[in-house]
Amino acid sequence: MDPVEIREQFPLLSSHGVGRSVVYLDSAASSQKPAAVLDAMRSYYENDYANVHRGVYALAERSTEAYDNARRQVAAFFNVADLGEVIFVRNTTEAINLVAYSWGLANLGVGDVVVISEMEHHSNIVPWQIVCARTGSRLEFMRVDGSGRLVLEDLDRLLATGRVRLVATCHVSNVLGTVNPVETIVAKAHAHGALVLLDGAQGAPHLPVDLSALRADFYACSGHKMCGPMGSGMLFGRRALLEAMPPFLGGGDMIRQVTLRDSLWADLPAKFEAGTPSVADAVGFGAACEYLSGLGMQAIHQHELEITRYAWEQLLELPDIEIYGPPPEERGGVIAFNSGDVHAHDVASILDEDGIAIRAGHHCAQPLHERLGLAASARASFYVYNSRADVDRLVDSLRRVRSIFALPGA
Amino acid sequence: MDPVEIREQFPLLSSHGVGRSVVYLDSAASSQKPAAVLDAMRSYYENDYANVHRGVYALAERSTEAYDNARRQVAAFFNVADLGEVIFVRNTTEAINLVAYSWGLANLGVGDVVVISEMEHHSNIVPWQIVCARTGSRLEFMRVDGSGRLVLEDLDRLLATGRVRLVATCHVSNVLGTVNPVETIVAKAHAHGALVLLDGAQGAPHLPVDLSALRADFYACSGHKMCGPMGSGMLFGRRALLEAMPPFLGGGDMIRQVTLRDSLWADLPAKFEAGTPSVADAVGFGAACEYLSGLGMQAIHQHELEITRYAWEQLLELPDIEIYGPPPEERGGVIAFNSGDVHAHDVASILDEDGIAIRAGHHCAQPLHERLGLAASARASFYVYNSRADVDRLVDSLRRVRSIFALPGA
Amino acid sequence: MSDLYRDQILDHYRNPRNHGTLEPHDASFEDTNPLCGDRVRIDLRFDGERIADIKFSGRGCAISQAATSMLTEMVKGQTIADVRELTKDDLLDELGIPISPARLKCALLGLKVLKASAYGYTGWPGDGGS
Amino acid sequence: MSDLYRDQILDHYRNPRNHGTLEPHDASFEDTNPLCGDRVRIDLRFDGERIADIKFSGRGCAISQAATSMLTEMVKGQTIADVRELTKDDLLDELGIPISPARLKCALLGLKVLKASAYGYTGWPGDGGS
Ligand SMILES: Cc1ncc(COP(=O)(O)O)c(C=O)c1O
Ligand SMILES: Cc1ncc(COP(=O)(O)O)c(C=O)c1O
Repeated sequence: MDPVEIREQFPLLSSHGVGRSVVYLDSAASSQKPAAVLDAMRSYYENDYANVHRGVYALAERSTEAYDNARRQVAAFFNVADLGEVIFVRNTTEAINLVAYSWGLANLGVGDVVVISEMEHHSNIVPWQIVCARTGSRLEFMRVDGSGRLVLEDLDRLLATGRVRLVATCHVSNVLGTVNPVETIVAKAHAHGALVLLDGAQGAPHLPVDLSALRADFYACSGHKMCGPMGSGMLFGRRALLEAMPPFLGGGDMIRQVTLRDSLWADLPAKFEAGTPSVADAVGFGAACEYLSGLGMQAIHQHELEITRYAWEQLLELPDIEIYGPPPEERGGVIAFNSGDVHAHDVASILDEDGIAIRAGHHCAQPLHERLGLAASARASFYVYNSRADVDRLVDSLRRVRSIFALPGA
Repeated sequence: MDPVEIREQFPLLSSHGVGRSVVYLDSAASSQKPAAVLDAMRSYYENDYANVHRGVYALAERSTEAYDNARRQVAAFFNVADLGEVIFVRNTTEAINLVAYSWGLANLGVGDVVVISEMEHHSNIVPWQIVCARTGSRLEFMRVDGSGRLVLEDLDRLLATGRVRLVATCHVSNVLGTVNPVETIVAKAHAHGALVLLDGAQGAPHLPVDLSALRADFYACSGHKMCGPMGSGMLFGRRALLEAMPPFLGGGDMIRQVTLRDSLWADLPAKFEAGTPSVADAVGFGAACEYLSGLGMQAIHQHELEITRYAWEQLLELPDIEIYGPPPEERGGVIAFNSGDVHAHDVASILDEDGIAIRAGHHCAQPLHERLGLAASARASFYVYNSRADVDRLVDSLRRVRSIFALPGA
Repeated sequence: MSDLYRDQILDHYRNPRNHGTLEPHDASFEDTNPLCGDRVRIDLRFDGERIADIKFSGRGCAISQAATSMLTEMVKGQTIADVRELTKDDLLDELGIPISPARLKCALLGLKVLKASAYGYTGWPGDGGS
Repeated sequence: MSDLYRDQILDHYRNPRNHGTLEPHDASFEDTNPLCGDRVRIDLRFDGERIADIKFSGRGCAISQAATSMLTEMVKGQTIADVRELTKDDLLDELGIPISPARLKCALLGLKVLKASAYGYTGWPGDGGS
């Protein structure tokens, strides 16, 4: 995999693009888009556009076929055989809320427990706070240990109470980079009759994810973090669960029959896709899955391991750098850090002056920052278009931060 | 307004497009897109792309500015001064569900009544069925009279009970074309302390809508029906109501502060926009509003009145045509009809052979079709790019339907 | 004049074969295509394993009604085993017109109802450990 | 070296003026910028309408802390009426660096806290029918 070549496939970052001199290290927030994805969407709008479902004219049939095809592409990417198990949503957040409102409100009650962890993104915390408050169920936590790993003994202890109905945790942490032992978590939870939801926002873009093998009950992800358009995302759910769940949003396309007093729900996946879907975004998401498969998810993972190891080594050459989370071989392409006592926002602003885009703040993971005793951290994240040269520019610019703030050793 | 010229601004329909010979009469389901909208989205992805909020680097600032600008454009289109009152959603369906779940679950109880009408789209029926079932409140209906108008006496009678908390009805019917007397409905409801939600899916694309003047409490619409991209829509809500409502989806961007046990909500509009928004679709929606304003909503309305009157007259030249709903001067650019006893699907299939795209079925308004005693209807709908020549082709093809089915007089 | 609405289709639509109901009958089933409101009911009378009589009723588009009419002619006098082996392609071949995906549900509604009706008499494949 | 981190800013950040707390004080207010965790508290002591003493404390980025430090110098000895008239542009002019929209909240946190603190003492504009 040659990131320099790949970079040319991304209009914004290419040598003709406005970002040709930008070092984009914020792919964990959202990735840039290859031309293949933008072209697929444009072509859909220009050649196949109509609303889907029920239209008997040629354009509507082409549009429906484009939508079905996108679902086949996404399903193939995750090795899901049953297309009814692939629900298109706007993003990871909507996917998790769908499960919380539909499954949660119907299945949780007083005495029941939902387990999440201290390293969750707000999107995998707040929906459970809302639903637990509504249902009288309790929210419990797996802690994060000093090296940024989940304390699985907490899970064992909670599961042993026999009260846990759902374990909801991230596949990969968006701050620590930790790749969680999701197979182990699924096995433990299932052994105690609990379901497992995985927040795959940072897993799907970076690791090969085989949902047939993984056996998680729900898996949520965002297309916009995996080369796809904003407004696209997936909720995978096991058919038996999705069929038993009441619908979430009500409206067109999700019903079989409506009378003034009552409605019958449509089959999967339509049951959970009320209203006109964003077919164009689904088409782009499908194209992104094809694009990533073309590069090879194993190759992408390998590339990120290498660049993360390189970045880790280079960063640790700087005095006073503190990196949070496990060593490079146990993490995705995310490194959160602080440079001496310089505030992360100041770091990011100085880097921005050098054309380097990183994120600073709590990265929607306030409880984790609380746990780490931090107000904020700086975060560099890597993707297919990032090279060692990008890391070198990051490190150079961090030296400038040190010299501006006259840190010892600068 | 010259629809032939306008047609050239829509790549799919233009003389270079795949649809150059298509007569597209299904804009009530979804409109085609002008190049200006597609270009704005592409340019955003290629020049300004990053996640929004909190990023301190230049791309993130440009992206945030693009998002804010889109909101200003949409707010200006509807004459809304307070940007916090404009919530971006995927479509009308999501907008109505947001109100049903957030306002409805918190404010409806046993004995309370929600009033909708017999002419509603499923998206303005099913959410209220779900929420009424959950809260023990009751769903009541305004009937539709023989000429396709709302029976306002039903509203008076229901309001007089003092039990009505919300009146939710469409601005324009997607089947009958009826433009409802929304000012009167708002005045009546407010006089009895009830709120009003207007389903503007068929209003916003076709009529000038001034939300400051209209004084509805909520207004929902879909960008994809008004030249904007799929995946875009708006919920307008009055600030005092939105502030008092609990959030709907939980996650990133909609919070001010999260601890493991509790969260504080963000200010409007972020409070109701959990997760990464589809900025690109918002940008396209904003561009669509600019595009429509450029043509002039009053001119669009006038054009549709004229073409609808022409179509009405031409259709009635055919024997056995039955048209549902009020006369042309009281309707939007929608005509639902049946041709003798030929099934609407057969009509649509034959028209499709002639390159004419209309919709056939119940148009997500089963209760209305039940009320009219119909299994299905055919529906032609008009927009800025439709000309009299399109109507002529429609009528010619309907003659062919008659001759194929050997209807008397053919 | 029309690729879809050939004379044979229109003939079956206007003059449906085996139209009506059977009282008494050995099996009967009705289903609707919720998206277009088409409805088909099929009544069957058996002579052992063989379909002695078949009638259909319902309302809907020309495609669904004509296809069902043709289907009744195809299976009258056949055995349940024959019905079991009947595929949608057999019916589509008989129809002989280009059915688009959106109209497929119309064309196949009668076949779906026939199978349900026949299985209702003999038990569904896979039922009872067979 | 940096457009944003000029010497004056860094000097105020490293050597904040009027840093600390006032006990007792006549007014005090604290606020945080939830997105970055910056926190500023301002204590005021009045001599009639005039700010006799001011101290700030907190933690956060260089921009928020330096801006607050400069602000305390600007208003010490001024009247409440002066504080009321102080605009964000006054403070941004004093800072003299190009503040991007994303960093504006950092730069203005101290001003927001100062106004809240002063109004807490005199009542908010519009309060009490004035
Ligand atoms: C009156 C009316 N309400 C609601 C909708 C639903 O719109 P959407 O599918 O964009 O959510 C439609 C369009 O289908 C409509 O015509
Ligand atoms: C681990 C994790 N979960 C959830 C999300 C939320 O994703 P989205 O904003 O696309 O809904 C993110 C990304 O911000 C994330 O990193």
